Amino acid sequence: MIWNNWIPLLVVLSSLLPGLVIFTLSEKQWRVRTFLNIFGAVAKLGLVGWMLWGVYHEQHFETRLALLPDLDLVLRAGPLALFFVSLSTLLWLVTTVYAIGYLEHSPHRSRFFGFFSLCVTATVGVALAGNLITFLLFYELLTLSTYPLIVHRGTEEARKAGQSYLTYTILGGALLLFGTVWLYSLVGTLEFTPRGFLSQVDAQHHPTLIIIFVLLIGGLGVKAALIPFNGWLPKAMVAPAPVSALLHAVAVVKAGAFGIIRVVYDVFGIDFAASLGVTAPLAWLAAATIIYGSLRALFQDDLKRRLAYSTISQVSYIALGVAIAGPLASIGGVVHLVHQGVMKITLFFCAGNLAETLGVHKISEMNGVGRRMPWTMAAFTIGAFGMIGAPPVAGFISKWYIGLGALEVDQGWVLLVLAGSSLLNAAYFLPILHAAWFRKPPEKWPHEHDFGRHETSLALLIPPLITASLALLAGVLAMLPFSPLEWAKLISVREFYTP
Amino acid sequence: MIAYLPPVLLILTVIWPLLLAIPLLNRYIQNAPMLALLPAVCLALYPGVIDYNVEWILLGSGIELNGNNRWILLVSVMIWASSALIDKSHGEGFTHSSNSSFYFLAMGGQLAAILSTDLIGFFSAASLMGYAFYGFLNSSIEQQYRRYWNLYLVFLVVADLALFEAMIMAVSATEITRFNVLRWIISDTQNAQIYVWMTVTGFALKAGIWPAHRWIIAAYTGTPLSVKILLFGVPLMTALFGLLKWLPNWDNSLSIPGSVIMLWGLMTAIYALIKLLQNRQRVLIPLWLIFLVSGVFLSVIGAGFVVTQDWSDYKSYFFISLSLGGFSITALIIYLTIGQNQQHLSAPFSSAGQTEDTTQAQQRENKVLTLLSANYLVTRLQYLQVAAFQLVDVTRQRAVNQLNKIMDEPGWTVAITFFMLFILIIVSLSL
Amino acid sequence: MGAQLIQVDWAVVLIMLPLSAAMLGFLLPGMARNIGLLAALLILFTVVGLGWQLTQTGVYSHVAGGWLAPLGIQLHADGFSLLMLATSAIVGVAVSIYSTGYFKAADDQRFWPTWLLLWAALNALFLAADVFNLYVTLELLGLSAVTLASLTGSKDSVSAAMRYLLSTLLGSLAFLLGIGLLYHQYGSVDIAILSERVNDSTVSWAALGLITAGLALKTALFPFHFWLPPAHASAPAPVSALLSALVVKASFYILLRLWLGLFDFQQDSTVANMLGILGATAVLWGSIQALRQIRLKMLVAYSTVAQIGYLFLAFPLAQTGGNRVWYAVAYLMLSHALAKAAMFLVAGNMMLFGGHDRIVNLDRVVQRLPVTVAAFGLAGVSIMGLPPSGGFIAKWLLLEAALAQGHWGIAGIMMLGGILAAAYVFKVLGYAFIPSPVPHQAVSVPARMQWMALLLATLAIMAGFVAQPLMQLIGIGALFDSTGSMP
Amino acid sequence: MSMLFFYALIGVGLFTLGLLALVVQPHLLQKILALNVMGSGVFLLLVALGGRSQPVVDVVPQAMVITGIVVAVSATAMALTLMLNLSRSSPGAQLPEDQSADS
Amino acid sequence: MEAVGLWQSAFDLMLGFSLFGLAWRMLFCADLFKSIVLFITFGLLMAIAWVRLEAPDVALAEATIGAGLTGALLMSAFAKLRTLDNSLKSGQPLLPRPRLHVINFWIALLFTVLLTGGLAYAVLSLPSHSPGLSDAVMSQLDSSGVTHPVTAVLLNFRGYDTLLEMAVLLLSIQSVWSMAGMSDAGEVHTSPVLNVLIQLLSPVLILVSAYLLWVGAHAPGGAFQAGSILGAAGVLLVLSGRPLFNLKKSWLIRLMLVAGPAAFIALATLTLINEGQLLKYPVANAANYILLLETLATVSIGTTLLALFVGSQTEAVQQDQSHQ
Repeated sequence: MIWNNWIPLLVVLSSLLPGLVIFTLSEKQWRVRTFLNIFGAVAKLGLVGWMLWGVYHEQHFETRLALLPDLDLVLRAGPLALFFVSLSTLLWLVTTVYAIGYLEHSPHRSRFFGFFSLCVTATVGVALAGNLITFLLFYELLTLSTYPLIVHRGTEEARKAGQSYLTYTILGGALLLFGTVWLYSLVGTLEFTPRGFLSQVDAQHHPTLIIIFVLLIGGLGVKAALIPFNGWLPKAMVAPAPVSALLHAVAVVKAGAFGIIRVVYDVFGIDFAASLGVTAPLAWLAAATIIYGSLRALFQDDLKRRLAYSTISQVSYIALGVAIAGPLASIGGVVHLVHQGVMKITLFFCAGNLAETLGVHKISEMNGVGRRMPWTMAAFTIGAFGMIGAPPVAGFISKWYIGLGALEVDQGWVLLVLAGSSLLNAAYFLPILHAAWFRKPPEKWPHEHDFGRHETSLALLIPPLITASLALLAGVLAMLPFSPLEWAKLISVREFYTP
Repeated sequence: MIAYLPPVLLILTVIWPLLLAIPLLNRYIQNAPMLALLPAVCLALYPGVIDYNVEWILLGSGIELNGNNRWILLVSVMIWASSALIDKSHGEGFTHSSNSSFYFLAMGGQLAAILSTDLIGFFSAASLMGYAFYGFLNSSIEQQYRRYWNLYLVFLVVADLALFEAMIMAVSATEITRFNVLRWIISDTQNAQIYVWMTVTGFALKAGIWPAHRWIIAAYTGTPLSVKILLFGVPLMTALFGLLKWLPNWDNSLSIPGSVIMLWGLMTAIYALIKLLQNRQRVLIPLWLIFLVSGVFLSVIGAGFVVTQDWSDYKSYFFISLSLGGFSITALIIYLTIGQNQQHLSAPFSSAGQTEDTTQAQQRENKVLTLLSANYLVTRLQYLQVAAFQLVDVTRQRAVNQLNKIMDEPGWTVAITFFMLFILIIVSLSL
Repeated sequence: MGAQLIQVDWAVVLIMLPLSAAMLGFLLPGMARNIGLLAALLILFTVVGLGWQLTQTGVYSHVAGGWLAPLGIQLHADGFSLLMLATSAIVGVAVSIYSTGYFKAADDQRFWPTWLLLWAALNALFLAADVFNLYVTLELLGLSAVTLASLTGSKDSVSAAMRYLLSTLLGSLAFLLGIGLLYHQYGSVDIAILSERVNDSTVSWAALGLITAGLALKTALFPFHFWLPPAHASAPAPVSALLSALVVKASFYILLRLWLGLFDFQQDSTVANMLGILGATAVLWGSIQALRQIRLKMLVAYSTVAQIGYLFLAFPLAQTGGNRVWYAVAYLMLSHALAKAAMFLVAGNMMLFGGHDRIVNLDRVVQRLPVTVAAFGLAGVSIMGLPPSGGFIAKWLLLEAALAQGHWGIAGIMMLGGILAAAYVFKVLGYAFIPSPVPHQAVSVPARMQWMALLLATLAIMAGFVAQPLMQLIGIGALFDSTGSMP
Repeated sequence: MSMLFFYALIGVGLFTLGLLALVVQPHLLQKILALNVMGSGVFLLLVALGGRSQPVVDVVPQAMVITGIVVAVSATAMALTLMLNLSRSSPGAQLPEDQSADS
Repeated sequence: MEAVGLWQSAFDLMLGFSLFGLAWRMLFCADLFKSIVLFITFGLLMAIAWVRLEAPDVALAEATIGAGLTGALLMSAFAKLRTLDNSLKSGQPLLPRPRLHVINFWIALLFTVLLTGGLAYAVLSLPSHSPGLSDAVMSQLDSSGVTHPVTAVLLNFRGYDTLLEMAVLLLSIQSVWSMAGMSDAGEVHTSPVLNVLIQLLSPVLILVSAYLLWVGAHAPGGAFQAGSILGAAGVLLVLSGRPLFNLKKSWLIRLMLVAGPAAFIALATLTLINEGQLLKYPVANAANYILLLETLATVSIGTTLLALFVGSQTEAVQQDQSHQ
């Protein structure tokens, strides 16, 4: 049984060590680098699989390292942690393959892949964190490791994007730190306990607890791109495609949303938070972000910026699901964590393919691109339909559960928000599909690279197809035992609500 | 082994066309549509009732063959086959062109919808069919009608939303999505009314009932014969079929919506009759007939609510009448269009005389659109943004100069005076 | 073998070694570099020996000349002094190895003897238990620091060194006057005896005022910080690393030791609050000035002014109880010394590489000097107080104390300081990535100079993970726990 | 006995006078002289108050003062050399901030 | 007896106020040369004050180092300054008026007055009789190896301070050489009167410094005073133009400079090993050890002070600007 105590640490190290070694490799040793990357990803996948199986059978995985005299670093693999870890591990493997293909001839790849693995280490750390201070540690590490990725291109625009990214995230980190220390000085412990550990704090502290909640959610809101803090996300689109894919689908944005889930369920406990009256404003904020994100996406001509704004609105579904204090809605919110990840990464891969193969960046240039690159556009269509919430694809299920959850606690207005946002999603995705499939392609693409027999290099084509099929399967086979939906139900039963 | 044949047959009818939708397959197989329809035909002819429920597909949906949907299945298979045959003979060969995958997707969607046993299964199959049919028709429709044909896409999206709301209402009240169980359980009137409104609007939009009918006219006039045949058989019939399956038959508390639906159906029928009388070209007759049939069908359903005697025993007749209606219209279309050896069709509203005023109408409409449209809003927004930025810049610059003035370092004298003051304060504390 | 090892008077060796090495270096200028290096390594081992001895036998004290307290001079080594000795040893060895690459042969004889004298002054100061002895070591430290600061001989380095000399002499004189008054009131110069005898009398207040002002001037607290940025920015890189990391901390060390030992007679906390307010303004002033600088070394120097502000923030916190604050201060001194030394070594590398250190045109330095920029990044993490680093532990403990006692102002200032620190660190990192408009011919930087910077930066980060054992080490001699005198 | 206190007060006077001159006088040589005067002031205070012990005068402050004088002379030598270096590179031996005030 | 007491107090009053007046005149006068001369007279008056306060050793040190050598350093620096700064060339060295902002001046003055008041109040609150460490010194004197208390304190009781102080001296010459560069004194034109005077004086000076060194054990005197006189003799010789030694190459000079501190450290380590305590002389031959230390200290102090004077004379060789 002692093995179980070291697996979480091994999972974190399985991307940290290759990352550090990759930093030292020169550009010429690309074979060694690719091997290290793939080996790290596969090893992590294996370990996560083992833990998935273990947790399914009620085993306990936890690593504890001493940090401060009475506070220590805890890596614990609960069902919720594993949910996010498996998502990030799977998508990391896919994104690595994609990145290898994407950055074929660009310079400084060792630096890129080094920070890439650091970023995933931080994401996995965020997922596996067992108490708030470990979460804070990996949360800040995530900011540090993603900054060089954004500034990777080395242009002035990239630098400005990096600066704005930092102003937001450092501010967020400061709020989170302040809230955490205050909580610690108030309560004395920071361990994540299912159903929260703040319910027995006596009443006269409640106003302070509300302020702490606002601070924590403010800090996490920056990364979860809630309304006032999402200025950095569209600007960060200047980064190369695999980075924006990783940032928006898997790492940064999800860490924020995951953090909100942790704070609401494992720190405050959902019923205590509801009784404090803080979940309602969070729900309104999330709803406002959903509408705001979709509205702004309507007017963007640059494809990646439109996807960025759509991410802003999609991630707030998770926050919305969490904020409606109902078991079904929380299942919807949690399962959307994976669904949105899988769908959004497909869209970004396709955007990257279009940019890399045809030099197409604007939506206005996308006429008839379906003819030239049918498979990529097929994947894009699946992703787009998932975003709209059309049934066969995974997006439908999470919207379905959030809707049901809202009705269960008779918050009717949430249905309107869902309907409105699906309409807006359709309004900004369908024109793209229409232009891609049904318009005639221009005589000459901006700058076309010929990749021989296939529409684009295999390393660029396979990942979007994999993730698109994942999205489809997650939708169609939603009731399979190890499907995201089932696991979300398991989480809800074990961690959130007393059955 | 035989015992397993029917369920396999059932699954094949749905899966087989979807598989053929993949371009690689249908490019190499001769007369793929016929092959795709084969399992459906055998299924239609199979005597008994088969149902096959799968727990893990799409939140627990399933497919079944029963008395009612057998007729509809038969008619739709017949329509798909005839369109394929005509297409092969007339040589457009859309089955081999790039949008053939849409053709098969639409076919698979419709078959799955007909056979599906629960709300979510029907909803997803119907929307797959809708979008595929839109894609399929879009490539074969003439350019000038395309603007109206795009309306179909908008209506599809809105309809899907409405149906989504309706489904959520039903499921949140009863937690059960099976059709046969659904009828009896929604009791709370307030929910039921919303459910009915949503379902009716959803399927009305999909079926192109009166206010949302422009796209049918455009589709009918702008497409070749083989596509024209599919027009009633695929989108409209499935929509009406869906209406039948989704609508519950309760007591008379739903009389108000019922009467509204009846009126709505009658209005469409009257509209169709007027058009029929004014009509000069014979070939357009089936178009108005389509409206007539759907209008009548809708009003009968509305009446069903108002009259309120036991609804279920008439149910089978509805299905049969719907399939008969579909069959007769397609036959008429084939007869008339082939008979008229394809003389040029002029759309009722795009006759030569009216060309110049339509363009003016379009311009007026565009102007109105731009005025109201978002980018006017956006330009105002950007103007404000630029002004705001300038303001911020000026104040920031002034603040920086101010800052520089006070921030330059205190020289030696000032610092050492502070030093003396510091000692002085502490020493004075001793008093 | 172990038993013998414990008997050796490591503390005395720690003072004699650098002094004799300095003299040897002065005597044989040609050999100065090798003597210096050897001495640096030996000092490191001696500190390890002392550390081992302290962990085994607790506080170590040595009577110089055999005469007991009131008459003779005592040497005293406890956890806090061990920490400072270890910091100066680590930074000293790193800077020594760095300077072998930085200085040309001609400068060796000017750098090494003075540097070893400075090191001896540091060690003597951290081991002194006699107030007048502290004055002499402080004087030796100040003068050698000024000599090193004026090593480049350029116009602004000489004027900065002059201003530094005047301020340090003024500070020492005020300190001496304070000691004189204490001696004549309480009849002894030994800290242990004084801490028993000092009571609330006008002379004690006058002495408190003079000593605090003198040491604040030497530690460059806010209004008296004017001499630090030009001195640290125009000095050669290894020297500015030493100045910022060690010399400035030495006078704070004395202030802290006297504050805990002698000046705990104050009932109210007006003086502590005054120091706190000055510290807070220092944090803001230093950070904002750092943001305004165009030259990298000026930026790093102003960041020192800000970080010193943090040290003084602890005084009001400790006044209202809660002695864990002093652990946080000790931790902050360690992690700031390591991180700031690394930053100055990085600035030196960039100066050597590009011939200038204007932040705006650090030409794509991130891929041409990857190790150096990595060092700057890691050091920046510790300065900002982001989690994995030692700076974070210190910030966490201070914040915890501030919030527990309801000092909202101080907590707010610390957050603001952290954010501003992030602003100026990432301003530099941002420019490290992009090409500069004016390209210039690059000079290759020797590997050992880059790796030393990285070593110091990684140590600053590793300090974040060894908080528990390090706290026990600092706790030897319970200087912080009991508010009373040294045992 | 009050004579000792008189000398001590003169010492304090010299200390503060030197401090004033240090602040007011821009020329570096004047500042160095001021520092020496402040030093003498402190030493005067130390030795004068040492005399308060009966039968024989307290010797320890005198030893301290001798050490102080030697340290003062080395500091003055260094200061003078620095001043000469500074006046070589910029006319008028003054600190830059006083320079601007003066010229 | 009464009259003598009266006279003494009058003398003290006059001495005190003249000291303060002299300092005021010196610091606030417009002419640099005049302020240096006043500084030297201030030094001499201080020496008299030390005598009045029964501190002969300090008087000696003040006279030789405080007034004598510092004065010499100031004079040579002033000469150097005049050659550099053309504004001072016009004979009458106009000192730049302290055009400080008026308000700053008055604020500084106010603070000074208040500070003097505060400190004076603190000093006056000191007890009128406090033994300090005198009886501790007297009781341990006989085991310190010397009879003169000041030397005992300096060399034995607080020997560690003196060790560090020797290090300060070494540092000062190291720093002057590192700042000003090591080059010999320039050529000096001397008048015949000076030559004759120097020929007469230098042997006497060396004899006096030897005597002071010897007498230090039981009477006021000692290493610092002897060393400074030796240094003064050296300065005289240098001023008379005889090139005493070539600074750059001669390691002899470096040996003499290092002799004092090196002796201290050697003895410290020796005592550490034998006696277990730093600088703990065995009581029996403490006197010999102290004498040895004093002689070597005198040599190195003398050489250091001489080198300081020579150092400040030379042109500061501009360091190569590789780093700036």
